[in-house]
Amino acid sequence: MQRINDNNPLGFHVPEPSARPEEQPDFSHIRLSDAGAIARPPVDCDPAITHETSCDLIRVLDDDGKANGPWDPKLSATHLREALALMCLTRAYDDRMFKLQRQGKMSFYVKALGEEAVAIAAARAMNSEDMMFPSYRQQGILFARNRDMVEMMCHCISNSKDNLKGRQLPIHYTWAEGNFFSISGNLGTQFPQAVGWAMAAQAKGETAIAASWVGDGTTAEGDFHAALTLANVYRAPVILNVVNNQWAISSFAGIASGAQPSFAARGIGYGIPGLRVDGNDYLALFAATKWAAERARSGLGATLIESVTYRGESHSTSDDPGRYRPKDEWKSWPLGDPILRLQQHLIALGEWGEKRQQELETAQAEQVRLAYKEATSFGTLREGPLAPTSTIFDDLFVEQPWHLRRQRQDLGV
Amino acid sequence: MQRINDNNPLGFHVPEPSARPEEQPDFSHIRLSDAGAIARPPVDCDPAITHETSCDLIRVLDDDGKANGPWDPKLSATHLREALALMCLTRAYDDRMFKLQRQGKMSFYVKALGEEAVAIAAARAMNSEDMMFPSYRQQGILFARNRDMVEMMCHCISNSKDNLKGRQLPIHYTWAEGNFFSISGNLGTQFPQAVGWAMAAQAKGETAIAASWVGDGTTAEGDFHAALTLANVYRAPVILNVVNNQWAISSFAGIASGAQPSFAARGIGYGIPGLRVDGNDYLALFAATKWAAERARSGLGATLIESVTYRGESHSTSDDPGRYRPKDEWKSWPLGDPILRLQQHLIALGEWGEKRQQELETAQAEQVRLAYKEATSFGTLREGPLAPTSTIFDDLFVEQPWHLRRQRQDLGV
Amino acid sequence: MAGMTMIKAVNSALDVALQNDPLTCVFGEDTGYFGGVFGCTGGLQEKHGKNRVFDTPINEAAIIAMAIGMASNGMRPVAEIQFADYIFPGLDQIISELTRIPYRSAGQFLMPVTIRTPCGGGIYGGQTHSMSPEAFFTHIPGLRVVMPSNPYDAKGLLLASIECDDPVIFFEPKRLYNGPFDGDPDKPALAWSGHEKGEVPEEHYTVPLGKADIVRSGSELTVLAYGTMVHVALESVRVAGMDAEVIDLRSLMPYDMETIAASVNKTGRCVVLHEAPRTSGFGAELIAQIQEDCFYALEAPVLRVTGWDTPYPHAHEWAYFPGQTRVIRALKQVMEG
Amino acid sequence: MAGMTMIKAVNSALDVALQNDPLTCVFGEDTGYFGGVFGCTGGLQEKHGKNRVFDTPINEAAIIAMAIGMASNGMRPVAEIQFADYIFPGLDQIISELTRIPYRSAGQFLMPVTIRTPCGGGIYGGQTHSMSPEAFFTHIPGLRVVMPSNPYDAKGLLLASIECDDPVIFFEPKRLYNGPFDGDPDKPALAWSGHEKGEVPEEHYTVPLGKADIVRSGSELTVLAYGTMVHVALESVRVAGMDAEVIDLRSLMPYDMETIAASVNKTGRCVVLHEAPRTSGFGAELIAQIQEDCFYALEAPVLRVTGWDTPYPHAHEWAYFPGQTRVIRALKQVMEG
Ligand SMILES: Cc1ncc(C[n+]2csc(CCOP(=O)(O)OP(=O)(O)O)c2C)c(N)n1
Ligand SMILES: Cc1ncc(C[n+]2csc(CCOP(=O)(O)OP(=O)(O)O)c2C)c(N)n1
Ligand SMILES: [Mg+2]
Ligand SMILES: [Mg+2]
Repeated sequence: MQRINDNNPLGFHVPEPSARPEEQPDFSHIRLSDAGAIARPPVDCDPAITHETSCDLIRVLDDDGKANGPWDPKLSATHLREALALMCLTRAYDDRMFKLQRQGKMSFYVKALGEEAVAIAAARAMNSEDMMFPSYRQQGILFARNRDMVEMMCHCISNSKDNLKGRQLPIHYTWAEGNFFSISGNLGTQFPQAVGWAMAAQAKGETAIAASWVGDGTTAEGDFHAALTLANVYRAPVILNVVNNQWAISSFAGIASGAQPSFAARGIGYGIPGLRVDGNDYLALFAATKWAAERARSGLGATLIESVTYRGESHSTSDDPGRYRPKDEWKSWPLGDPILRLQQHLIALGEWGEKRQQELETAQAEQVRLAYKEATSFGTLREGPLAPTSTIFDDLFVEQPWHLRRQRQDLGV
Repeated sequence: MQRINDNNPLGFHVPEPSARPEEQPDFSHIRLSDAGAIARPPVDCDPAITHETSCDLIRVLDDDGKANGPWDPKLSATHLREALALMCLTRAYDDRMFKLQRQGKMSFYVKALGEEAVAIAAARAMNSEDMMFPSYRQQGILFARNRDMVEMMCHCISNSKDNLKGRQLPIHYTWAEGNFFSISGNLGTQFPQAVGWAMAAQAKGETAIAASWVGDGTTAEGDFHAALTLANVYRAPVILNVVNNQWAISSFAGIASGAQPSFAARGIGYGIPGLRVDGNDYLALFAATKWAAERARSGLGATLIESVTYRGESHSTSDDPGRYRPKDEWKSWPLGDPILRLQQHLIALGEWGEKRQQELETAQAEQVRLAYKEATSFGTLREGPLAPTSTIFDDLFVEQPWHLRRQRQDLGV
Repeated sequence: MAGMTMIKAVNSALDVALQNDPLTCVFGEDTGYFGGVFGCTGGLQEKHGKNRVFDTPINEAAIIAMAIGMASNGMRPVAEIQFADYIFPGLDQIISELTRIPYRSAGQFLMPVTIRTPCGGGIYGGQTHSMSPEAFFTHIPGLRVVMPSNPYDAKGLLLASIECDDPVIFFEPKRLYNGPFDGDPDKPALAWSGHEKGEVPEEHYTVPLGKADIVRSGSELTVLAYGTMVHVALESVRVAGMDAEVIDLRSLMPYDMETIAASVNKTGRCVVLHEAPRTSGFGAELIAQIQEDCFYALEAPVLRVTGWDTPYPHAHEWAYFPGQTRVIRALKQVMEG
Repeated sequence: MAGMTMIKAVNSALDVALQNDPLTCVFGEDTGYFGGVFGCTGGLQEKHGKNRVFDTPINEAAIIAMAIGMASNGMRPVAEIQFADYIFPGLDQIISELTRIPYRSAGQFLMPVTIRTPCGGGIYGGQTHSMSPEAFFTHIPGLRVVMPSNPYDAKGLLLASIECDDPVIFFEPKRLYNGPFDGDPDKPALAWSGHEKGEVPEEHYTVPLGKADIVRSGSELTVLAYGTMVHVALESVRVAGMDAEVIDLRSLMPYDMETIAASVNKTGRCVVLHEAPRTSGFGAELIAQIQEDCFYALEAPVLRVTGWDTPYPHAHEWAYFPGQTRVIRALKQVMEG
């Protein structure tokens, strides 16, 4: 038997990213399409015909910030300005929270930098009674649904007003009132749950639909397959989103995608149409979600949407991306920055300008600062007050059983 | 909120088979192709071009028993007669064992009736050093690899010569010497294991490849996705087989396939070419496996092969199919019986006849009868002798630890 | 009242639940048209419609995730896992999700999900149709673990489980489906007809969760058992002619420590039985708590009679099963201790 | 000898294993180029090549299945699960396959697989980065369960695990990666440098599996601990000024009952510590066996000090962690008993 030998690596194949630290960023493998180039099939199309929409890239905004083609959702300037504001707010919030984490104010934080459009576009293309099963990088949904920022922060700093009683890591929001499910720290688990929720809506004869999000890396989990299988078999009204931000902590997307760079293309084999979308193009994202929502509401079942974007920041506050990818890789990202692209579009429409942008940023920075100030008035993780210690024994059972009562007494709370 | 109500079932969708007991069998949904109609792509093709091979049906034998088209493997008459004999032997063995189970001679049995070609063709199209990770319905591989029938029976009746020491349910064979992995009672688990085996072969610079089999129902398990993901990412030399025999116990294939009737088509989304094959056509199956094996050995990675066939018998000795499908459904199966079809082909070639068939069947019945007689001479489940009772504590750890020693002593063995 | 097997009792509970609550639904592998491989859901699809009783793809994680999603949308799903041996692909959804969602959402999403699954050996099912994995589940915070030993309790406990807003895993000892089993495989199979606990009301009733049942009072020693082992315990006690108190735990988590402690404090001796492997089996938990709460009453070590720390071997099933011989030996030993 | 953190010690063990056996390979999520989220595999890919140290897709079932497949083809894989909390999607491959294959194949296929995974709390990781799920694994027949408490043992036990032909799950208490932790979060973090067990040979050596380590001799009572709790035990005993024998179990399955029984028979009193939830935790098994084997020597009930039967709450981490206050209380209580 031949033994393993570094000099003779034989057939073993492990995909490698196009660039590692100190190397030149290289995105030549990203298959681009011209804005407006991809046809928009009818929502009741046979999933089998979605090869183009799932392997090429649905884009509306071109390099000059003009909207093009059949996927242009033709949104009003007011709508677009609101969208821009929400994306900017996400970024302003993330920036401050990330810094605060670095200052030790909270234990953990995750930014959506560079992929803000994904959450905002989906949330705005859906209805408020639609149920969201997000991963940890769709905080934008909360802004789009007008969640109180102070409450969000109270959760992140685990203080006495944290609606999760300090039980969850920061950014693992739950907001039932806003139809925003409990974010899990376990990757992918929410994907098939969203299908179950959608099936229940169907069974109850309601009209709401569900949506869920996983990352490129998470598509490898078994729950991804569970979701696609259930959604296909029961024709569930659900939108299944893959946010392909090129990285899963230190692994590039190829460690999940292998020889098939499109995650949207996975859908077709399950009888689910796939849409592969420029994830930094608000208009394209909005249009794709609308298409999928219409399909779902018409009883035609699920859609798999892949948003092709780039994770501009580290995975979380716990890692240093300079150790596994070129430091300035984001700068070479061919799809740009979703905020700049929407700005450019609004400017091209004559509906936005430098000054308004600066005013917006200033106002939002102040909003975030004030919110944080208010949030800290209810306590912080390190200094308290937290939720009463006795609450750690609550919410496990509808009535506290003897063993938890004993344990609570043992702790003396 | 609207409540569930039988009279108002709204959008809830559960797939239903085309016929239930007392109804007329109906296979109009099975997409057939003419024998010879499907092109044979080069083995180094881009998986993306395998839509036709994965959604239509690769067939070689036509209704007259003639071989047609580019997938004809052009096998010698000797080869074909051997293949026929192996399929017949599988059936003869199954028949007798099933009856013996009914007589209480063993606890459980599973037939491959109607799908004998699947295992025999694959085994003969691969090399003897290639590793097999079968499910419980590929006993044919053992015959194709010349496993001693008495040993197989000794396992099924759990006697003193059972090479698994009575630890496994009947038909859960292991035969390391014959490169036949340990069959699991847990569905799908072996699929990603086969990929791991193939990766190790790669890593060691060996030339052997692996193959694994799951049923249509089992494609729903997470391990199916695990296997396709691994095989794609590491470009592993493995053949992944789905035996679509239309039923998973009482659930028809639609409970796994939903809107996409082809399981082979799942592969494309993973960058793995798909071949959908007439599972009752030995020639087509052989050719498909050869194609996949050549691809694997050339370092091009995995192939997903779906064999479209029909489970002619109950799921196992534990169920009565008359309770969930038309009793005579098999008779309407459009792809016929794999044994009859190969016979017809040989007869058309002038290489076989009624008499030879009868001689074969008589000889094989006798072979099976004698083998069973010999097997029982080493004991039976009910009457013994079994493996020594103390062996139940063996093979868990390389050395028996104190707790198992104590337990063995406690049992007094 | 009607004579019911445990299969029929489970079926009747599901029927009542489907009848009483339009938000209840029942699903699993082969549970729809076919009515389940053991027949527990037989006839329910025909009666309640295929929107409420249906088949699922073969993916235990998907089954449980679907139940979670439905529960988060106000439904009360009852999922079947075909054999307890096959629950592990779904375990992450149970550990990380089902039991955590009420906690991590601080009560915003409750999880009134019931997972039914047949467990235990004694039917020559081999290592993949015989497991008793209950101990794993008793170590999961926020999960109720229930195992009936007879048709009457099965129906009452199942209805209580379905109606409870906490997630419940409900183990059905398959060896008891058609009749009680005292551990002697050579005797002709017994039937539930004629058995007191085989008389089951047709209508709705519940048996409380968290409450054990003293199935035989006694003063010499306490025998703790659940599921199939309850019957083995009763018969062993009878054969040994001992004045033992036999307690059927019924709920394993939360377990009824009050009843257990009262009995052990009275008898001073205790034997714990289960079919599952010994090490870190549920017996360990019971013993750890008993020796803590009843230490000064104990006159001998608490003994366990259990399955071995091996998979359930097919041919040697009866060498694995903790039958009367081993139980009686332990009863005697604990009396000598 | 070199000063090593536990991260470095693990890294050194893997390095030696890769060096000595061309059939060993190392993989997991982020374990290749990046060297793992805790750095345990840092530098190994560069040194041994990406065919032997590589990244996997994010699918824990796939990781373990791949290891099984490789082992069945003669290799000796070492798989990393990024956090023990994430092992459950792969549990079916461990329970139904990894540990059963040698048994069900009657030794035709051995499974020399090592699964490494960081466990435990104390780093504000919240409920999904803090679990101590070892008890589940001790209930799986045919699996070795190992948890070191210091760099020296970590390297020696890991090499022993990799070289052992049995499947091993190797838990690394992440709170100990960079230094010992005595349970007091308010003290400045300690480092391994200067600690006796932070001195680790660069070369190959093993620490035997299945053998506990008496880390402090004493006569008054026995404290059983493993992982992080060993350090909490030592400090609590010091603070309480007790003559306790502290035993670091190191191997949880098979555990070293000989050493445990000898100690408890000598002291007559015992406290068992673990971070994992109490009910059906591994402490229950230890206590059940101790009361059976040492009943007549025991002068007080064996007590457990453990995590609560809840998920690990993020903000109230220190109310959950079984720290010195609770340990000392139990030590005193067991002395009074
Ligand atoms: C089941 C599980 N396995 C592993 C992890 C650890 N982990 C957290 S995030 C992450 C990477 C996820 O990458 P991706 O899905 O691409 O999402 P992104 O972070 O890029 O948004 C990993 C491996 C986890 N949280 N859950
Ligand atoms: C993990 C798991 N879940 C459920 C089962 C029970 N079971 C055994 S065979 C079977 C049906 C399998 O159908 P299919 O995959 O189509 O294979 P076939 O029997 O038709 O060859 C089921 C549900 C199992 N063995 N393992
Ligand atoms: Mg990503
Ligand atoms: Mg089938």
